[in-house]
Amino acid sequence: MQAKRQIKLPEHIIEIVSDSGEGAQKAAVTFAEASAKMGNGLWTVEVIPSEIQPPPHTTGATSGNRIRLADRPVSNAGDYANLVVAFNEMALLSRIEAEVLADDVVVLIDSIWANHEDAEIRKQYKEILDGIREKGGSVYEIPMEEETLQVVEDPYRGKNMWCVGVLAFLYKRDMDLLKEIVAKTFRKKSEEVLEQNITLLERGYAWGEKNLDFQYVIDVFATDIPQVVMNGNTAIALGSIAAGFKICSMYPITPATSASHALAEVMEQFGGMIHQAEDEIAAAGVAVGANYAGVPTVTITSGPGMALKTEFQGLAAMTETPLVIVDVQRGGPSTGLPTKIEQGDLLHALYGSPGDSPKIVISPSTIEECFHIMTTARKLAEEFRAPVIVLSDANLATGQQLFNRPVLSEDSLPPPIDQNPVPAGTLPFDWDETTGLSRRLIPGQPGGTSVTTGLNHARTGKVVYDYGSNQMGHRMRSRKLAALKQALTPPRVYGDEEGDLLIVGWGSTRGAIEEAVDRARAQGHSVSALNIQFLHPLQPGLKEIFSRYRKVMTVELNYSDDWGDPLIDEETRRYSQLAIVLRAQTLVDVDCWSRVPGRPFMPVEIYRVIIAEMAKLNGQVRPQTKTDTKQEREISHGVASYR
Amino acid sequence: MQAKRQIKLPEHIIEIVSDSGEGAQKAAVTFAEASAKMGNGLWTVEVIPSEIQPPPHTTGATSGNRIRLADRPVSNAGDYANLVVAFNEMALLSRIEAEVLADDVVVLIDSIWANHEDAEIRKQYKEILDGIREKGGSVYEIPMEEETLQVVEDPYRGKNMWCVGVLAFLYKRDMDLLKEIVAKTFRKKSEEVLEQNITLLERGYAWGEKNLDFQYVIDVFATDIPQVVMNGNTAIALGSIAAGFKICSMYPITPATSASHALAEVMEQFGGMIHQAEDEIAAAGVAVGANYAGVPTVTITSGPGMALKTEFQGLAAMTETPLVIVDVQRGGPSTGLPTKIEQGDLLHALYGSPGDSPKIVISPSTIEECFHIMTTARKLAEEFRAPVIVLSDANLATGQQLFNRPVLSEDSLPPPIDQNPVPAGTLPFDWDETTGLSRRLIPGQPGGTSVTTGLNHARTGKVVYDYGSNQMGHRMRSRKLAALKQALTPPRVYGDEEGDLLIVGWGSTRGAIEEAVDRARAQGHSVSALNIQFLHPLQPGLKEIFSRYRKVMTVELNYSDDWGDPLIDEETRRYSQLAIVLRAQTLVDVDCWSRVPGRPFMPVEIYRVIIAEMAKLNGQVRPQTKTDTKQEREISHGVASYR
Amino acid sequence: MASLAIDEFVENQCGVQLHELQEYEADIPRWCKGCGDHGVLSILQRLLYNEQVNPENVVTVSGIGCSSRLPHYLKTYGFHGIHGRALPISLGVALARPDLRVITAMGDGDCFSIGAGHWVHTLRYNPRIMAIVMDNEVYALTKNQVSPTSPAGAITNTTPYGAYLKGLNPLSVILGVTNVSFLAQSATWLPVHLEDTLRKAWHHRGMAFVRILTRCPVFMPASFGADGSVFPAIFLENPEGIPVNKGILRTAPTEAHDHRDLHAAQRMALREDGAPMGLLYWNPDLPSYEEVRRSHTKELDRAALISAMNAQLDKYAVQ
Amino acid sequence: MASLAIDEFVENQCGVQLHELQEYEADIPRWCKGCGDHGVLSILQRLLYNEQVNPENVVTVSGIGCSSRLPHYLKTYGFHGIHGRALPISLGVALARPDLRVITAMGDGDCFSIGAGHWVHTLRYNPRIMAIVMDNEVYALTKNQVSPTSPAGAITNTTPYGAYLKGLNPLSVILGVTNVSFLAQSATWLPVHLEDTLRKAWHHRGMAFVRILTRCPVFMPASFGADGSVFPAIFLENPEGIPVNKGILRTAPTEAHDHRDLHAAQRMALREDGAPMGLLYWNPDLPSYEEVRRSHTKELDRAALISAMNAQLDKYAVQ
Ligand SMILES: Cc1ncc(C[n+]2csc(CCOP(=O)(O)OP(=O)(O)O)c2C)c(N)n1
Ligand SMILES: Cc1ncc(C[n+]2csc(CCOP(=O)(O)OP(=O)(O)O)c2C)c(N)n1
Ligand code: SF4
Ligand code: SF4
Ligand SMILES: [Mg+2]
Ligand SMILES: [Mg+2]
Repeated sequence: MQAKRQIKLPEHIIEIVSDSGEGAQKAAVTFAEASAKMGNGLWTVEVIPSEIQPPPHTTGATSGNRIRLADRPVSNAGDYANLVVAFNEMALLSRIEAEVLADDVVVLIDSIWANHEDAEIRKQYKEILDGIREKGGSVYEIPMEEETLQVVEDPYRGKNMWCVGVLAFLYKRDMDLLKEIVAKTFRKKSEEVLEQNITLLERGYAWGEKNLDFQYVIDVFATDIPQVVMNGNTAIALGSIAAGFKICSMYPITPATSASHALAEVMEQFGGMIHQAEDEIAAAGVAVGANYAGVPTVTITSGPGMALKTEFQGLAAMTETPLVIVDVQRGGPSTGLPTKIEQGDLLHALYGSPGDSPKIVISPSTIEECFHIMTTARKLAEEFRAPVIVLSDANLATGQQLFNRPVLSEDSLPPPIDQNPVPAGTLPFDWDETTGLSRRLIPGQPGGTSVTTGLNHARTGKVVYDYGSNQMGHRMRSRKLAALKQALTPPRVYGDEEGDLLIVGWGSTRGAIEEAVDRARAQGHSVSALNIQFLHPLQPGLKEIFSRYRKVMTVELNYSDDWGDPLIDEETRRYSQLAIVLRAQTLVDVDCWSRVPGRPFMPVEIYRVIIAEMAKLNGQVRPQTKTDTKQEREISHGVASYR
Repeated sequence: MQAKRQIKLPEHIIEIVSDSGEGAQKAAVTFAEASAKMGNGLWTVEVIPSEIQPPPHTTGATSGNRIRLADRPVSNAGDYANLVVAFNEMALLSRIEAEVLADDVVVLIDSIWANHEDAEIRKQYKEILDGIREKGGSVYEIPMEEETLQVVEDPYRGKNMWCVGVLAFLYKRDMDLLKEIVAKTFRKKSEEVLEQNITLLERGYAWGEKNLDFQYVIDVFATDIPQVVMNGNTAIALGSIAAGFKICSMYPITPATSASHALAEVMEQFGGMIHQAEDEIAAAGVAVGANYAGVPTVTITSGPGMALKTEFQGLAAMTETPLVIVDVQRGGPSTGLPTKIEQGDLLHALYGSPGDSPKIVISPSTIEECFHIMTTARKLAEEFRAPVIVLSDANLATGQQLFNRPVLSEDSLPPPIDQNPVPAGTLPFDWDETTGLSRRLIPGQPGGTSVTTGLNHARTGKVVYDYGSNQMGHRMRSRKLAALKQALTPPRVYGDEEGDLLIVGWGSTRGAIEEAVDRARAQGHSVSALNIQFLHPLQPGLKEIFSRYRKVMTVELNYSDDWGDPLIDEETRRYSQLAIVLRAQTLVDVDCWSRVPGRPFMPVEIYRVIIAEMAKLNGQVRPQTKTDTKQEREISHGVASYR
Repeated sequence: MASLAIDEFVENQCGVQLHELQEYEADIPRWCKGCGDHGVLSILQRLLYNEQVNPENVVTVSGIGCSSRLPHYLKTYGFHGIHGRALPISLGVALARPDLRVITAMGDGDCFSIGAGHWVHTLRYNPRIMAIVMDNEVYALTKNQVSPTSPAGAITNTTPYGAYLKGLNPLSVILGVTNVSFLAQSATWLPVHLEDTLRKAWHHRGMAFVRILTRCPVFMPASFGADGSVFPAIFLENPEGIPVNKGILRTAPTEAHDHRDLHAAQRMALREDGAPMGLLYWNPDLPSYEEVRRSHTKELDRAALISAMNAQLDKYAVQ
Repeated sequence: MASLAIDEFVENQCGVQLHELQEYEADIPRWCKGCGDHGVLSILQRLLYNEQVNPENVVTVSGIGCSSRLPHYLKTYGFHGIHGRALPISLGVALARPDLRVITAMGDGDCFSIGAGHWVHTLRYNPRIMAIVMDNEVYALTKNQVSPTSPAGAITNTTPYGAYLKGLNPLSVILGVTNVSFLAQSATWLPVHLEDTLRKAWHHRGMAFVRILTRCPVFMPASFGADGSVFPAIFLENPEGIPVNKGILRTAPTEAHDHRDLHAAQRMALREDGAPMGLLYWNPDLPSYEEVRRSHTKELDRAALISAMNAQLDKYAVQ
């Protein structure tokens, strides 16, 4: 066999796409796991169809995964895909239409469609591939179905593993490792099924070896620190257990539910349980009751569920009951885009409850943080006797990333339920006048009988109606946030500590923002990034940090009016959510660029925003900061295609 | 009979207080109605006990009314009471403790307690009255019970009218008018009861004539414009009918419910109805359904109910269904202070719903506006196809004020339900690209069948999942607010258009703020006031207005941390709600002074804040802007009395 | 004149305009192959066609779930609301517009779980709506979580070791609610029976509640028997009820049932030996909530409204 | 040694520390004179005293309403929650701490109206809580609005011309819910019967639901007969049930009732000739939700938790 051309790369973005149900996701997960275990940096993200079983062979049916593979840790799904494995031309088309493919993309596609009996299909297949080639891409028509049929009868249950074999050759994956993973994946299936899949894997590899004349080489990186790989919802689930949560009371809602699924699988083994309540209100109520009774309990939901927990958030704030709520944000408003990412719930989290209900709001920016933030959240909730809202999102939820294996210790676990006697007459709200903090009394505790109420109350817990006590209660609950804020440190700037432009973000956009900043800095631009994890209270020092840049702007996955749009000016513009918060806090003219694409930002989109802003700052004429995707062009020109 | 000393006054503040159930409220309402009909300016406000039937003869049992009577229209309940009619000394004490009595207050109190069998009562009676006299007040011990028993057997059912008689003498009220009103009040009772009450009224008057040597003279003011007098919840009820609302779907909650009571009384006569739903979510759902079907429907609630309507607010925003929600704000957070005033729901109204759910938020500042705002709200909801939140509060709800009798015309009524045929294929969301506005299709309309969904949708109403359409939908919903804002005018400054200090408020604090500003201006201070009625979108021109003052601050009935409190500095301070909104919008360093006293502000409290701020602006040392009520002192000094 | 007569003729004939079956079809349904919801949709379309209902006078309201997608596919005015709240929205439409007809489409989670409060209370109000629940005993749209009606032991993503409780019997809950006026049960694999059931419901005066046993082959293939024909059912027989048409369930027993007797209906609802199919309970005499409420309201024209309003203001007038 | 023996004696005697009645008394109740809630409170206090329950091991949860003020007056750990949500909070306590006992105090509006969804579902879960509803057939705290249980025609502030619907019968709803395990009814003017009823409820294994007919003399004086003695009641007799103790209702009939028979209970619940007083339904064998759930959970000490956690992480480990 001739020597293969070895193409050395720092990274490659691979997409595997098929009709929903054909197994592209399983192929990708298998491939990704092997890559992770070999030691590549990795980020995977799901391509999810809109319906459970959409009509096959349509763009709407596309299901699959993107895998970003690198010779170093990566923090986001990257820009345009470099290689696509497409089970049919419509799956490929959906990715072309989504404008997520590189111009020089390498396409591996099932050759079966070239000779399909339906002339229409043959035609569109040809047109789509011609389009790829025209732009500078290359196409390999490969006999997925033909080859698969040699092993199994139903090609829909085999193509995927054959493709993994081809990729294994292309990316020089460890076949033994892959076989192990496949064996694990099919452990619940029959011996025959397992064997078929191993055979397909091997045949795919052999086919590649025989027919392809190149291989990609992506170095692995050495680390002594043991690594794990999982998605953000799994990280939240395992993190919750590590944090000592004993109960998760929830109601199903996409994209939060898979965290509860992961908990349901294992929580009973840890002496805990998940309780699927009749609705989100009840789920919050159960959590309030259980936390009041001293047992750490979390409730996990998304936008519409958050709306329903609004009243209980207020009760938790008023009764100073620890309550951790995880909000895996999705596209809003209302039912919105249930499976897609957005960062639209920040202002709800801060201000959703009527009256003054101070809450702690924090947001993980990586999958690793999804794990650890659960311990932080529990501790904050208990120490500050307050609701804590953890804002994750659909990108973190389904994305997979490698991270340092958490080192577990009993430190993260809560102390045993406090059942120590207290002197009779111990006050249930014995606020420290400076910090507002007080010791919680827990049912069963001798000497502690007292009443906890959502009405205004005194230190005794008793209902009172006068001016002074109402002002006092408000003051103490608010003061706790000041106390917390004083314990926080300013966020660390990514890049230079001063310069022209500072891009501020929160949550999952961190990786893409920092990568965009890196690129712009590599081009000589003076731009830095800032990720804010504590959103309420805000981390301190922001005004001072902002003062060191000529311009500060947020980049967020939520809605803001665009400069230049009809009727939009300084008066009328509605800013993105973090920008509103930062403007009020710092009085700095924090600008924003935000979008609701229903998918994560690509670093390149943010990069373009940076370049445009830098041009403006340098007085060059480049007024538009929009990315120029097709959708954006359509919107600006009022094209009717999305009507 | 000797001529009485005639004391001419521009205004007087009277309080009538008794144990709950003794009828002080009825006495006050009767007296106030007569005064209104005679042509005095007027504001009344209820003194409400915390429980339905608190233990009698305790401060917690105090029930009654404050009546501010003037020779000109008045806009708020004023400062310290000038005259108190107290049925017992504990009722009086509760007002002393609330620090709402003038030092030179005139007290009329039932003399029966002076000789009560219980030595403890005799003692506290004496002490309390001595205290009044010491401060400079005067006390008239009057034989309320003794006199009443001459007419009825149960003094609890008669003292009140006897007192009205005394007041009628003191304030030279028209007795014929009073008798008419009493006749109306007791129209459902027996002839005997009515006669007894008239007799009591007459005997009270006679007693005053015989025993008191002075009378107050408060001129009436002449107006050609017919006047009405009612409280804010009645104004909202009648205003809703005048606005053409046909259905009010609600769930009881204090202090909103009395608006629904008023509607329940009359709505069926107008072809409408109120529907008491099983909860606030259902109340909102019924309103969404009915509005979708073309029938103007309002839902009325307060804080905890708002929390439960959060999800439906989002649905209305997303489906562009007109939905008017009246929030009669009460003390929060959570159940808070259910009967008391607060302005704590502004941020919830703006930002409560997850995702970007643009809403229109407006707030009446007078009882007259409570009436008219309902037509504005309905029209805005329909024209802009959006949720409209009307923020009233417990002060407006129960306060009574004279205002110009509304001139009714068919203009305020909605057009008949649009059932005109539309061409097949008419789009249900045919957004104008500039304004975001579109014509609503209404069930039953020939040619208009289409689906309305809370999922992201195109102009066709159909569900779509792509970037472009999601961005477009968000843009169009947001653009409507820009379009509305461009149609609004800047708020009018009260006082000079420029100067040292601008006090900004919203809602019911308007009267007290403007009165405080008047006083400060009379003293030569350069201070003006601004009331903002459109809170979302904000009325335009604010930044420009603010730029004309050295300092801008809000005064609000909600919580903010105070300068000078432990741990509170520029970093940690949590601002009051409107201040947050204004800071983000204008980037002006808008300060705030806010409190949660559970009662309306007295103008003098705001006046003191102004004076303190002016001193600071003029470089004088007067750092504290706190009022120095007893409660405030306690809070600062950590006194335990309210524990 | 002859021409006038012809005009009149045309108007008379065409005034009763014939609606075609496809007039009830909107988007192509996006449910899975084999999903029971397809059957419900097509039978609803057939019902409206057979009844020659003007689709413009129908509002189809739903919550959120696979089943709640129905308004997108049934060509009427559709309102696809939020999870659990289809009934209040429907009640709003019914109260506002008694001239329209309302169909409420829900899933088992939508109606019996998050919507349970509205379920109980809307039954009590008894508005004229045809409420159908496509009960597949699972949360399908969110991908396989336990539902109140999931049988004990059901393996789902939130009960990976089996559901902890016996499934909720929605029939017995419904029959416990004061003012319930119509309850029937059918199944998607009994198309003729289902159409007859929905027709009966359509002509009911108040709230007609129909539970439709509906297969979700993707997430709950085991429910209702792998092969429908072995599903234990009891067909209810009554001359006034729903014609017994057993379709694939030919071996199922038939029992006489007095659907006017609430006690009998409650007993029938609790039967564990088979699912009662047909009309469980019917009270045709109970007025609908709209009827009750509108019997108290006075209709005024715009001018009369203004003067009635003025009469109200008089009560608060000064002088 | 003698001294040791004395110590032991003291410990033995005092270890079973006697709780005094006043140990169950907290704040002075702020209900109106004549309010039925007073009776419920004092009987609860008597029950806990007679049962010698340690008040520190009881959590009393309530919603919002006059009746929901109860936790302020009953000295236990009290949680005065939000309107309609007492049951989920109670379930949380019960799930978290099977070592504690839970009393849930609600009003008719709180439980049957805004809380209806939780009502149905918590009955189905069957946690070990004693749930009592002080049903005064009106919204009292908010000053006189119609409640689901208000009788038709009731004049309230939201129904000034009379309530439109027949009152909801909560008993029949409850008995329609799968897994219901205990339902009893009593009244505040039957103190002995009420205490016996609550005692029976206290010893039940799962969710013991007690509807207590409670007078609100301020807003609903007409309910339950102006003079309690003419109130139409039927006392349920069963050796295993609640002793028939008619108090003021001496002329009321007694009927034998098999509270283990759900059909019989459902029939009894629907009786219109009198309110059934006593134990309507009892299934002492149904395990509580906590029992069911905890039979699946494994208790680990802290070290074992860490290693089990590590085993989980292994599944996601790289290399
Ligand atoms: C407030 C809220 N909670 C949760 C969800 C998520 N959700 C959507 S559909 C659904 C349940 C679907 O089950 P079912 O009602 O039985 O309908 P099916 O899909 O089985 O037809 C849930 C929990 C939501 N959209 N909104
Ligand atoms: C979410 C919410 N809605 C409404 C209210 C107002 N509210 C307080 S108590 C109550 C009903 C009281 O009736 P019930 O439950 O029968 O108790 P009762 O006062 O009669 O004992 C209502 C509607 C509230 N506090 N919270
Ligand atoms: S998942 Fe189940 S319920 Fe949903 S469309 Fe598919 S078969 Fe139907
Ligand atoms: S209003 Fe009625 S329920 Fe409330 S305390 Fe008074 S009597 Fe009791
Ligand atoms: Mg279902
Ligand atoms: Mg009640």
